[in-house]
Amino acid sequence: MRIGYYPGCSLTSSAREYDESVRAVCEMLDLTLVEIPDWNCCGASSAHVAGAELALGLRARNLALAEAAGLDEILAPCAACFNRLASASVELADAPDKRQAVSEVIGMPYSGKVRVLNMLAVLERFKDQIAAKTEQSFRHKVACYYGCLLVRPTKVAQFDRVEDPQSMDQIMAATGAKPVRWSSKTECCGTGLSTITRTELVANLSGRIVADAAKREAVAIITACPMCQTNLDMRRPEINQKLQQKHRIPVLYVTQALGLAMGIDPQRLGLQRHMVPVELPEPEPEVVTTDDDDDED
Amino acid sequence: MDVLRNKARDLLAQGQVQVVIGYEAGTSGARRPSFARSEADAARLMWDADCVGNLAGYLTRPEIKKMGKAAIVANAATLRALLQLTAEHQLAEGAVLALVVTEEGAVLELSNAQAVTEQVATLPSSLSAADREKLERLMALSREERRAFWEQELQRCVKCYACRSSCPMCYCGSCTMDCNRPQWVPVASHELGNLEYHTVRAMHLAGRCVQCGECGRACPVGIPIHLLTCYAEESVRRQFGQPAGTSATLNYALGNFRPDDQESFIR
Amino acid sequence: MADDVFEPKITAFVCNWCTYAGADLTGTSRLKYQSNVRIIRLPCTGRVDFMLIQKAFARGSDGVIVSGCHPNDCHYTSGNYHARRRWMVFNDLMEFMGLDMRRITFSWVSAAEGAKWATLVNEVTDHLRELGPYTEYQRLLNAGVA
Amino acid sequence: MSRLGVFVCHCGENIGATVDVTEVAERCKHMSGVAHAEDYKYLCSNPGQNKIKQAIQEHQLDGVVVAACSPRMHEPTFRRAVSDAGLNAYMCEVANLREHCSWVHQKADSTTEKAVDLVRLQVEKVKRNKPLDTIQVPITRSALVIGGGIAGIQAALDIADSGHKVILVERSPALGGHMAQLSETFPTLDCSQCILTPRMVDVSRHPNITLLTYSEVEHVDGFIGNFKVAIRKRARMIDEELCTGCGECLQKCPTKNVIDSFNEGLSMRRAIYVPFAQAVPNIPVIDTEHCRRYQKKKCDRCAKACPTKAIKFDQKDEILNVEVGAIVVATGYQVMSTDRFPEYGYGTYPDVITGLQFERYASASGPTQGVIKRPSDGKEPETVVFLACSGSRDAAKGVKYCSKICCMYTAKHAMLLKHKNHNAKAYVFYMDIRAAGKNYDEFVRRAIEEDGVKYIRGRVSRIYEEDGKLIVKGADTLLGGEPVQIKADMVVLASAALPNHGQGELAQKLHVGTDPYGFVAEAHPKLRPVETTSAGIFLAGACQSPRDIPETVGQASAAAAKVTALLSRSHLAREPLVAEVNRRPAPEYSTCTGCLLCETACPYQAIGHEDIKDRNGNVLKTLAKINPGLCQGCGTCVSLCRTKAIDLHGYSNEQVFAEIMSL
Amino acid sequence: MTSTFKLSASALETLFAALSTGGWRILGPTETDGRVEVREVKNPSQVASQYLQSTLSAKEVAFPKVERLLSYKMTPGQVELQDHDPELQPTVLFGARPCEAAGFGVLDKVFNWDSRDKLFSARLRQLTVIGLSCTQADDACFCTSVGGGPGSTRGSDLLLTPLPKGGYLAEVLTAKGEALQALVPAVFEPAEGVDKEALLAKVEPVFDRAELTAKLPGLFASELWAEQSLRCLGCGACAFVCPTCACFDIQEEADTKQGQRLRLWDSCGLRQFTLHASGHNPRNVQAERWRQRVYHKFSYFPQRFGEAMCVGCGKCTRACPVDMNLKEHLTQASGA
Repeated sequence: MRIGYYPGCSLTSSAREYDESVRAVCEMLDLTLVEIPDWNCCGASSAHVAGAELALGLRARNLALAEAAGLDEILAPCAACFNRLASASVELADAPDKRQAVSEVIGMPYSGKVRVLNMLAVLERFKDQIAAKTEQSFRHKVACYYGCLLVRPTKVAQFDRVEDPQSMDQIMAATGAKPVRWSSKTECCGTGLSTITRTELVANLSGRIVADAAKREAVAIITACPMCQTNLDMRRPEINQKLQQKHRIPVLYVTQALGLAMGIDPQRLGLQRHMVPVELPEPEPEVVTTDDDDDED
Repeated sequence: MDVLRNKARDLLAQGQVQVVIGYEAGTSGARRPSFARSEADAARLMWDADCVGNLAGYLTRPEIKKMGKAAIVANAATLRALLQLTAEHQLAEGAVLALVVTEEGAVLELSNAQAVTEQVATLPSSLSAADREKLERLMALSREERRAFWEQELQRCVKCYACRSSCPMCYCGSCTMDCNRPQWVPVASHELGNLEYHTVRAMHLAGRCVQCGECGRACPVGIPIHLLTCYAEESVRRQFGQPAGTSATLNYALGNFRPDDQESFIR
Repeated sequence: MADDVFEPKITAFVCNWCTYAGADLTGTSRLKYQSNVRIIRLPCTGRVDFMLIQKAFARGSDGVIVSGCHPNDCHYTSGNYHARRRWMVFNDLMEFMGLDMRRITFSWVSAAEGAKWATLVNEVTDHLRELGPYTEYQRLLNAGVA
Repeated sequence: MSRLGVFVCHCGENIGATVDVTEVAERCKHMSGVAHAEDYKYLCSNPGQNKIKQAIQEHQLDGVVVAACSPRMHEPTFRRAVSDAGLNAYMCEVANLREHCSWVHQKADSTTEKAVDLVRLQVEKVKRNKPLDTIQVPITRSALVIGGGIAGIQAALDIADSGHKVILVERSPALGGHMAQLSETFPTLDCSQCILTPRMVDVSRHPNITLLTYSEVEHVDGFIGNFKVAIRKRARMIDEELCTGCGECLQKCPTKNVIDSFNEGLSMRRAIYVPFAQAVPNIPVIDTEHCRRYQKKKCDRCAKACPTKAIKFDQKDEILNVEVGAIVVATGYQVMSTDRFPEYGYGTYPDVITGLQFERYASASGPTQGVIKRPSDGKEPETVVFLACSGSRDAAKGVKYCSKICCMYTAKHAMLLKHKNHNAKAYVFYMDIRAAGKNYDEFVRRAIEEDGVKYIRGRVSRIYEEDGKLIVKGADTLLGGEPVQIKADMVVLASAALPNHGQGELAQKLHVGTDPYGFVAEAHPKLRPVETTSAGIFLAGACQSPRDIPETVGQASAAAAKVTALLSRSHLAREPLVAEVNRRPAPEYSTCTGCLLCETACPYQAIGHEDIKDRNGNVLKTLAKINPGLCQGCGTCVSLCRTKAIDLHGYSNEQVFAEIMSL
Repeated sequence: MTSTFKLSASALETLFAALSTGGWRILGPTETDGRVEVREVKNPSQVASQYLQSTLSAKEVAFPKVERLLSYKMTPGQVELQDHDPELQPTVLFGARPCEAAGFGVLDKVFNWDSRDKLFSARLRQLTVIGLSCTQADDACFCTSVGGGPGSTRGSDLLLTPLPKGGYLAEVLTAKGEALQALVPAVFEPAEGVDKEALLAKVEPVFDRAELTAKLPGLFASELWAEQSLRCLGCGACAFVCPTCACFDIQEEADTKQGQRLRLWDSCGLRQFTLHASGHNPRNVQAERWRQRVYHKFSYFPQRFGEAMCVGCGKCTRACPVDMNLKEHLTQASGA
């Protein structure tokens, strides 16, 4: 199985551990990642504010490069890159005139057929292999955190349910984990405001998420977006200071959790790069359930 | 030939039938309908490969009916017409004795619809290979070419109604063409009158035509007019699957329906 | 009629219970459509004899619309089913005789589909304006008369 | 036919605005056969109709064309006016200048030209009209009511009281419908069971009513006055004559885990059950899907316990074929279930319930004997949030309409909560309060002012569960759009009222139309709300659109009045627009060839055949024969006939041909 | 008046050329996929050869199958009538068999019997017939029994008789014939001592027309006609191919705005021909209709004009779907 791979700038810098875990897990699932040759920035943070034509050109070029390399599907692990590329793919899918205009700008043809998938959409296809390859079962209570861009806006994401997504829960369940029922699956973590301007807002918003996860006795928060991971993990001191609590619940990428469950060495999964140290308790014991006998008269 | 003549003579002598409708020799080798009622008439009856005309049309003529019970020398087309006429309540069950001359020269007597149905089941398809090939060639043309072909052919029609009179299924005493209140189809044989007449006749034969080609043979100006009715019948068979002339209890394709009839042109 | 722009003449055979009522609804909702069509009311599409379509063209119509209840909605339970079978054979036969089937539009329009009727008429009118007058058929009207 | 009158209506401005009516009238004067033409402002008004009548006398007219609105609207009016003036009603035709011309085209010469064409079309048609007399069709003087809720009960009682036989068919094992599930009813708070049970008993005891519960309409044939209906009486596995309703069998049934739909899934019932205590008829039903005996396990505990041996395990469904003259559709509604609300937890939070479920809790015969409890832990809820407009007025849910009754029952629920538990806190999130009935708004004010229900104007965006509480996140748009968050113990969704399940199939069986939402379509929204487009089939209650009990009962009586009017006559005068086989002098007798291919085409089996015999009895010719009583005038046979032997009065070949030729 | 000449084979070229330049329309028998039809021709090469006869007769030139008599427009209050004069072009009918040429004479007697038929006469006046004698016949031909013959000059303005070695024996018979000769005098070479009879086909007379006419009144009630017409389908083929059938039907094609009155061929063989509005049909049985065809041609017409309304061409026999052979039936009748 072969798929286009668009790491994006965060996976080559502040979220290297996400990239490492993605490559490790994909290797285990024998899914070859073909990095798009000469890919360029998806314009996530500022391009779409600066100019529509610039933003569309940046994104279209990546799609055109993928198409030139014969890739009709691209994996974009980072939620922001996924949102940007997917919206371009949807926007150009049935707009021949737009395609014509943008291909002049980027100097390359683009037929409009490339589809963009986020990390969960790809992993969802391997649930059986994940279950099969799980060596030590990952039987922990985990809080699956989706963030905002993986499932919204529906026209672009075209993935899972908007209010109460289940895809990550099912992927984690394949490893034996027990996703908890909690209410902050798609609540905002504070995103763009985080590192630079309004850190106290992030402490408040991310704090709520961490508190909710802790209250449900989750052992770890699982996420598939570098932005969310950064806020929940790196801003933990501000969060604990705001909540007057000592929350030590680690924040793992879904690929890191799968890697651990499949017995990949934590070093290769980049766990050492986390701010909140990743110390997981022993997995919970097996509970044998017997089907209830109906009383025969 | 003699087996047939003896059979006809015996049937007439025993009074089983009052007339034997068959073929006799005509001008310069043609075969024409013959109505044997006496031993002398029976001697004129003939049977060979040229006897292709469909005699079933005569069974619905008042003059023939008045004669009493009839026997008819039947080729494949005549047998199918018998079944279709029975299905349309024009022939009562057992009103006609069909005489079929086999390759070996024996004469089969089919006295009821069931026997005729079994015989028809053994026959090849009603549409002759030549006609099927002509239809396919016409369908292969473009629409404009087909329009030109039919315009050029129908232009020559003089509306002598030989096609209608020779068709066994055109037994209607008063045809739509004869209706003048309202004057559905112009009587004149100008191009519009011809186009509308032949369209109406083809539609009236859809699901009823036994594809015997009699109308094509009857046309004095040589228009292949049988292709229209044969095509209409083919269209019904392809879309609704009820071939005419194969059963005495057929239900008329355009008189029935299935809720899931498939089409692709209704918006 | 503006003399330079070709205004197609369209005849419509509609069933009283669905499409006629649908056209009424188009009226009550004040939707606008082009005025080339002349509606002839019949109780059911089952009542539409193919000779009516033939006569409409003989009267110089450039296009004919035949419309009635959706299958399974017929007020008389099966009129439209019979009509559909006839149209299937008539359509096929006309194709075989090389007549221009783009000028006949068969459709189902229910009593609640006022908007669909307006769009249908506008689309057919524009399409016929594009196709131009049905000279191929109108040429026959007095051909073959000495 | 030479003296025609053409009357062109202005219809106020509706036609006059875009069609030059005086020009149309002028042009009609010159049409061949037209003796008199005039235009008038309102032809359908009395003075307008009198103008027509005078003109008929004055000019000895023998044909009239009225160019006005759609014939579907005023054809009967104008035909009656024409017949009052002594001219046969069917010598009058209507040209549709309003819906098909003035309203849909701009003001232009082409529009006026089209109007003239439309009038000429009818002028040519009316020249070929023949005087026709109405056909008298015998009526079966009994009625069928489908649906045993309050609508069906009221309609059945009214029809039965007028002396006609009624067959009442109810799908569930007992009468009552949704009303039986209600606790108290607004605006008077009188207990629903107390006012409903007497009516149900009246039905069971009424000599003219045959009550068929646990039965469904299988197939409907025929037409107004002569419906043939096949009803499937499903097997109860209990002999209704022998059963005394003692209930012994109910205790013995070992299967106790069947979800009780009467209690909206809040409790369990046994495999043999009676929907509710006061059920009419009080005869249990064995639910073969859950009863063990039908799941390959031997069990006959209920049979053993039955004192009168009424239980018959091998009872079979019965098909009853009945003939009725009229049908009333009273199939009621259903409420949108909580799993249609992703933003409120997709129905996975047990404490988020529907209005009907709250009714069951509040009802003394309910699972908790009237004590409001939380489904999750059974505790009495301290804080309850009610959400009005859940699913209604919401295009995303496909329900753009307002369900009309939720504002009232939400106020009632809040009031009942406060009555049962004074220190409970009740919040209502609402958009607009629609309490327009008699004493309705006062009822809501009472809930707010006397019972202290807190009304918050705003929508709830999300509900999620936290520490056993339901966090209700909303906004208060009156107080500057402040976000509001309430920790609630229970949330009641006043969810949208939808057409009852199975309504689509029933509508198709009856050939009645439905609107885009699936509610049964009335003949005319303003003028004929209790009739459908299929003559002889009437409507009552929420099957047409959501409505409260007072309106439903009113409409049920209205439908009953329509039925009684129909059944009051022994014969029904039917439109003479039927088909007929032509006759010709001997020896032809008719152009019909007797091929009888039309026989199978008639949807009403109205076509048979007759033999023409000579004096000594031998058959000269067999002709098709049409029974005018059965023929509905669809015309399918007319266009099928090859020799044009069959013609349809009102749409004859000559008439339609003339219309085409006038284009 | 008749003078005989010889034309070489190539003479036709010059004749046709002269005619076209002279503005004449030339009609002649052409052969298209096995069918011989009278169509417009420009040069002799288009004219069919080795054919017996055309299926439809050439009467179409003078009596078309559909002809507009008049048309009218109706505006409110008054009618505007347009009479129709056929724009006529002088026409030469080349290659008409002697029987067909004779047909025009018969038609002329009917159409101009008491009132002159304006349209028919106008068409006939501008027609010049170049006959072509028959060198072959089949057993449907019986022209010799009705006063005609393979070389009969009746009805032709110029009669050509094909010579064995090519070229034609030409007999100039009428003023129109002379007018043709005047067009191309050079090609008319003197002909010496050519035995025309020897060149013609042999058609044995089978009955005597005068005897038959005398006998027919006695046979009116005979069973013979019923017997002969058992197989007759009652179509109009025989009448429409017949050069001497002159019956026509008038049809009005009109609506509320305008209309036209058409004259079109009709046939006594069709049931509709004598159907009364009341539904009564004086000739309701096919036998009566067949008898009418025979009696009109061989009894009523001869009593009035002294000759048969038939030229014995045999086209009806060849066109009949069920082979109603007129020669055979008449022979049978004359022997009854």
